[in-house]
Amino acid sequence: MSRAVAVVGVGQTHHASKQPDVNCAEMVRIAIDKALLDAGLSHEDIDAIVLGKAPDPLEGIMQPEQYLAGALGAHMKPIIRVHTAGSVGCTTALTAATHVASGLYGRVLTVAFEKQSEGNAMWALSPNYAFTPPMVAGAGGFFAPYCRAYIMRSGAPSHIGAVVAANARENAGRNEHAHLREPITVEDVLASPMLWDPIRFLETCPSSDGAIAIVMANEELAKKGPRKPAWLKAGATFTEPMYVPGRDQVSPLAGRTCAKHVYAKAGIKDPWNEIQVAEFYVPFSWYEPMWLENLGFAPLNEGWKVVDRGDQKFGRHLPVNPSGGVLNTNPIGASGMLRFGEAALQVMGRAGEHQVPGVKTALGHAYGGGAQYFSIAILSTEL
Amino acid sequence: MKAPTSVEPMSQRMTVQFPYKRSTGEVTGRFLAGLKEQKKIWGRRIAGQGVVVPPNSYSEVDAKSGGEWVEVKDEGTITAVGIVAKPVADLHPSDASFAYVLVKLDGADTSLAHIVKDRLGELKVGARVKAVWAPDGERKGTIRDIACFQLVG
Amino acid sequence: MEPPKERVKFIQTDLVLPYHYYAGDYKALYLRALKDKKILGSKCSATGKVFVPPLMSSPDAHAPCEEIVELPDKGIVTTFCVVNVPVYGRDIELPYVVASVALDGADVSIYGLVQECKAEDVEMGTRVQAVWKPDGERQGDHTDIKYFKPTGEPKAPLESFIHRL
Amino acid sequence: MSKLRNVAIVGFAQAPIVADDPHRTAPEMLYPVVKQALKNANVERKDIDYQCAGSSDYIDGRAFSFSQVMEVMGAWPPVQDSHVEMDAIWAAHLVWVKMQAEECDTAIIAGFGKVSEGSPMHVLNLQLDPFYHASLGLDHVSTSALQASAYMAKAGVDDAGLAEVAARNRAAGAKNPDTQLRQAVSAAELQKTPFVTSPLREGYLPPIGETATCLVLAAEGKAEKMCDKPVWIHGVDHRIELQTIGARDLTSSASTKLAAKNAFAMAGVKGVNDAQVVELGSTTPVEELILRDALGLSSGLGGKADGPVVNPSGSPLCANPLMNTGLLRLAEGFRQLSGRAGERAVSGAKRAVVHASAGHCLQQNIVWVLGTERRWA
Repeated sequence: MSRAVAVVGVGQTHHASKQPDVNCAEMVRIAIDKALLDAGLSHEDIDAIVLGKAPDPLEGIMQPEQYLAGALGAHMKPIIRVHTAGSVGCTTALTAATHVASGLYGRVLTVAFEKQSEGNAMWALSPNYAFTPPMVAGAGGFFAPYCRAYIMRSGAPSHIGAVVAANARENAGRNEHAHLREPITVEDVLASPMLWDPIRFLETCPSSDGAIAIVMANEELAKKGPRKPAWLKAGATFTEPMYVPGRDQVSPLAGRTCAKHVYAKAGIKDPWNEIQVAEFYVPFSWYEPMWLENLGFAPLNEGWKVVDRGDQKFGRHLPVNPSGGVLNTNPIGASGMLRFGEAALQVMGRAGEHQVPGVKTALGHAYGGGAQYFSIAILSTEL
Repeated sequence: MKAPTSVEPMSQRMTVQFPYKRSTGEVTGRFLAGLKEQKKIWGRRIAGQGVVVPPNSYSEVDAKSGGEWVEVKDEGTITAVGIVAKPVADLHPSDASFAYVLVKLDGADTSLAHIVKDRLGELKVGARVKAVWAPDGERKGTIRDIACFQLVG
Repeated sequence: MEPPKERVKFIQTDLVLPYHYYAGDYKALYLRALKDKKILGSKCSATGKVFVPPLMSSPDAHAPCEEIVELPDKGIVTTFCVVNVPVYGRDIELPYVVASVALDGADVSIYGLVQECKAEDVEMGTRVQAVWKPDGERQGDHTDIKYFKPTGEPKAPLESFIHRL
Repeated sequence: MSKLRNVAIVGFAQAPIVADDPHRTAPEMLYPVVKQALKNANVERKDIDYQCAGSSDYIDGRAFSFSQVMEVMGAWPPVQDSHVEMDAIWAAHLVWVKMQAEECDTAIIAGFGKVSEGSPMHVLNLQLDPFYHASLGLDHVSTSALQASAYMAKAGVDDAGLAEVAARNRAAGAKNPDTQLRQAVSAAELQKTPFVTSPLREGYLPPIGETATCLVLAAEGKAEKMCDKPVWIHGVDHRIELQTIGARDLTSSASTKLAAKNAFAMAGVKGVNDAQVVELGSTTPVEELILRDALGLSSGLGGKADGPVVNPSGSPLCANPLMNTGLLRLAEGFRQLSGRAGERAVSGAKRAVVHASAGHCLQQNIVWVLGTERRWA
């Protein structure tokens, strides 16, 4: 990256299955107001806006940056809208960072949201396409076979998914913004209905309404801010096609390549020991051990052992998703930016009750499509 | 077998149909309640933009919140007009030719988009129109609670 | 004076959007062949890999697929999911198995239901064969293959398919 | 303006723009175009650092429509990639920003949209605010008609003026083998076509059409090896306005004015008259008149042709393949300045101003300044 980029403000809404008191624009504005307040800035200080969200049919508004331009404070400013499937939130944040790194924009506001309660996500995401057999049964049906293949090839015991889910919920209990916060036990998870074998009900992400906004700034402006910023050390997005013969859907090459790329840029040689907290995109619990491997935190087929030992729990070696993660909060288009934003908050030392002590370097991650779109960011206390 | 170069096209018609239940929020929700309950049109006085109709809870110019309610007249001046020759099914609000208009209501500083159904030939920028309200019991709390506008005089 | 305190909370909108989709020549050829109980794939001119349904170009080699090949209607369940969730517009008795099926000779898998057996009898590696709609009922579309059923042949070893899920 | 990185357009390819292509899906339309664009830029896919596409789920009638084209862009082994849910010209802008950030040196930008499969009238209604505008059934032709009526009332332009603008573009389109409507039609003939939404007649509106496009961008050092006549980006800026059409002055384009001012400053030019070619993303004659005014061009009405040549391609009035329309304007700038404009070439063209738009009534606008020489030493 040619110029330093800092996160100087983060704001998010509370996340819930429905936010009936506000319309889309107003929900997004709650996050923006908080982010600006956090950064000690106002709309006049913003040079450009980068918006991200998942497919337009979720809210039934096409290219919503046009409708939302006024609400976002974009009138007479540049705005673009990113859409890269589930990875979009993190990619949107990185796109904003690119704008700052270019030297063309001093401060950039980036926003991601989803208000899926207004439509029906299941309908919007698995419609019957012409000439194509109907998609399995939502995202769970799509990813379950890959989780099964992971279990088969790694020899992971069947309780691992439940351990991840119970731990994520315990973490969400410390996050005032999380959607699902009621504690659940491993036994609860194992007793919950098997929806898409091997994925159980309590191993599945919810549908949430919510938004997050982040303000980024260049070095000079960041240093003028009221707080210690989080510096973006590296970020990248890598994608691969779906129908590649021999493609590894369990540990996709795009994810491994992306991780390798950002570690090299950030000067990280041993992620397990050099990163103190990670926010992965885990919509189904089995993806936590899968991404531990894909991102280089554990050897191939041994991610589940980290979970079995509990080394990814809050207070242990590498807390994963101390926010509770996607398993407990999933406003689809915003979920990836929440991973980025939570990583930034950890670095800034401002994650509240779920703050991991002594964080110097944090990782934010998101993925999407048929495990094709990967987006990773490394944030640090140091410039 | 060689790959196809031009086979008989295969096509399929499909209507994509999705219902949405959209939260209105405080300002839009009360504006719509004004149409439904009071047959009144309310604007918001916003710094820098004047009286905005229809209103939002924020200024589209500078994104600031705030403002105060101001009642405007249900009569005003056409600032733009387009006559739809052949309405499109499942989209347009009329089966017969009708007009879209922008109307600057008396007391407002912005124009409201709506429709006119009659005397289309007489419509022009500068003409005066007045709201025709949907009857009591038929107003549902939408912008269509104003059934249409019609020329005054 | 002010508008009513009690706001209108929601508006209901029903979007109705007409679309007219084209299958494209490759897909049209594939679908029409199903009527004759034939499964077609396309072969990459650079690598010889076979794609089903046929693709115009190979995603990996970025090369044209200029040859159409016929594939057997038998293959391996590489991985699968047991669905216990009802899906709008799909009336199959729960639970049912949706599998990735690697047809013999194909380098990518297709989706298919696996039936005529209990869900718990399906394994990664189970050999299956297509069950077609009877003659006269096939229309040249995806429903011509009703589902796959186990052939009873020995299970394929994991290493033979784990990298073509 | 401080020194920026010199970045050039080094290649472009497009599928023929047709009302509908019943034989190919969007990715199938795009595949040969990507291959051709790479060939035109003398480059292998593996030598491209980054790719970015622009498209819309609603245009294609399926969620995650953009993910289909990963299969045809040569994205294996995995590539650095992004996608904007916008006209592909905004993807080109994002790539240019990325190059300024030194995150890549070479990139392909893809545009696609299977416009014929949906109904633009129904689809573009969904861009509007759902409470006050979309629910009235407003479509893009009707909002353009509202804008046209307001402009005509204010500027005193009549139906004949609109016909003149449209005819001028149709005459230009007749010389452009890459556009959709390639037949010159007189103003008198166009004035006889029926109103769609008055004051806009059928003859004043673009046809429905679809294509796929691919543009190759490269930074200085690589660009020269990829193209005999790279076309350099001297300046660019884009701006959006608030959406509510009744709360804007529809008769002028403040966002185009500001974007142009910033792009001109970046390019170090005084104004539009420093260019020999101007390509506008106007989808109605009135949009062209408003944009001419915003950029400081004369209306050209009454046959008065002074200043740069405007819309040598025939403009979107001859082809408006949504999600590609903007990128095609940039392509026209490239073709004009790199000796690839054939019969319609503007002789001696060394600098071009390119504009594209998105949303209803010119809500969002981007302005580029292109040149045959490097901008920064």
